[in-house]
Amino acid sequence: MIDVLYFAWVRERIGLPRERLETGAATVADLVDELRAREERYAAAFSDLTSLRVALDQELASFDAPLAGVREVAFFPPMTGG
Amino acid sequence: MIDVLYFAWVRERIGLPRERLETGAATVADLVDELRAREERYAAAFSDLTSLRVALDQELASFDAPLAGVREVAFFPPMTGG
Amino acid sequence: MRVAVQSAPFDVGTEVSTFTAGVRGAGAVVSFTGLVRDEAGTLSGMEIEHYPGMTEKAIFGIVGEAVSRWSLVDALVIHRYGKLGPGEAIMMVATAAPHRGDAFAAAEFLMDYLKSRAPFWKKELGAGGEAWVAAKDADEDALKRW
Amino acid sequence: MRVAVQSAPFDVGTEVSTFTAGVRGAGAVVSFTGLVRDEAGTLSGMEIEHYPGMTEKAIFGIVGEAVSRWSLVDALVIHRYGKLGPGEAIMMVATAAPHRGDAFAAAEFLMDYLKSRAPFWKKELGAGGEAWVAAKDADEDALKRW
Repeated sequence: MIDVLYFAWVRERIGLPRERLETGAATVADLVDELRAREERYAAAFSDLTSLRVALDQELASFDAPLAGVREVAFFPPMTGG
Repeated sequence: MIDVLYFAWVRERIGLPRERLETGAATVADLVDELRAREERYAAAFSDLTSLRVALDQELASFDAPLAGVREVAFFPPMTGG
Repeated sequence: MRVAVQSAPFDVGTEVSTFTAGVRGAGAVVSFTGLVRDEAGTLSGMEIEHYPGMTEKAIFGIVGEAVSRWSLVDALVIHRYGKLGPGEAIMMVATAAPHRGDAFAAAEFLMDYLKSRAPFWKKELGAGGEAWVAAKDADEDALKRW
Repeated sequence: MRVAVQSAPFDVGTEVSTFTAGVRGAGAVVSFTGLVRDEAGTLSGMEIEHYPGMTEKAIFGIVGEAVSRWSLVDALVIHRYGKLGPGEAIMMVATAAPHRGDAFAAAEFLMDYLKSRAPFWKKELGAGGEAWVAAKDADEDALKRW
């Protein structure tokens, strides 16, 4: 089981801030493929990965990073703090 | 007649903050030569011009600047504000 | 070093005052404050979303990096989330160092990293609706100088 | 724009607060404060001499130059003269701009010029006597980047 979090317009497009999933995905990219296949709103949110960022257990990561041992995955647009 | 002002260690070395002088000096350098010739304390204060700055009527100037029309000359070390 | 991620407003003057009073041995204090711009009255406010937990972690990481790169006596980061009105302070950083070069560089470094590496997302609320602020290429490019 | 050359102490927090509250349209406020360093207790204070008349003129010139170079909403310079104790604020600058780059650059520019082009001279007062602070080559070199 893995916690998946969504922020900003990713959250709005998918329609929920977080969910708990059972997944066999080996990498972030595999997880994205699984999510895209679920429903149109996921396919829409993940249509362009260059406009998305991912964090694994609250550390920025790349989409080819492995998911082994990861408890929390978060997807969000580029950050706009400051 | 011209007002000559001294600041910081130039003032301390010469022993006064300002004086009013009659001078026929054409440039700042000429005025410096006149002052050096007056007394040892002036010679000491003006021994190394690279460690001095000059302002004419409250604007930074160079030692070869002409004195025509100038009412106030100030000599001081490099500034240390901020 | 202090990091605060909060929804409550803060008073810039009080924070700068307290920070400055506490920095023994510093000759230079730099502060930066980010404000909700009042775009000629078109903006009714801003809403800031963040990633609780990761936000604090990311900011502590950025501050730690600044401390290791420059000779800092102290550093402060305050960043708000939630709803803010025009003119309100969104965030601030303050740095204190023996000399001004370090204080300025560290403050600019903190700002550049907070802009693009701390998990905050701004949404502008206006008369014509609301819109997520897009990240600027210039902000990502700004990181390359460090 | 405000320039104050004064012997009276000022409160950094109050000044930053008032300045920030007054800047309509700014998204970024940067402040710099220069403090009398407390050199491990060896310094009993500082005495600052200045050139009345020229000081104000020079600072207004520097601020005018900053305003012409960067997109500034407002700028503030306060500089003290006379006797100051350890930890006391010697001077401050504040800049406000729509974006952070301009606010930072203008504040650093103002500081670099105030250091070497405004007629102030610092004397350190210590247990072992007093000594005029020597100008640093690095401060003169800092002007070359602008």
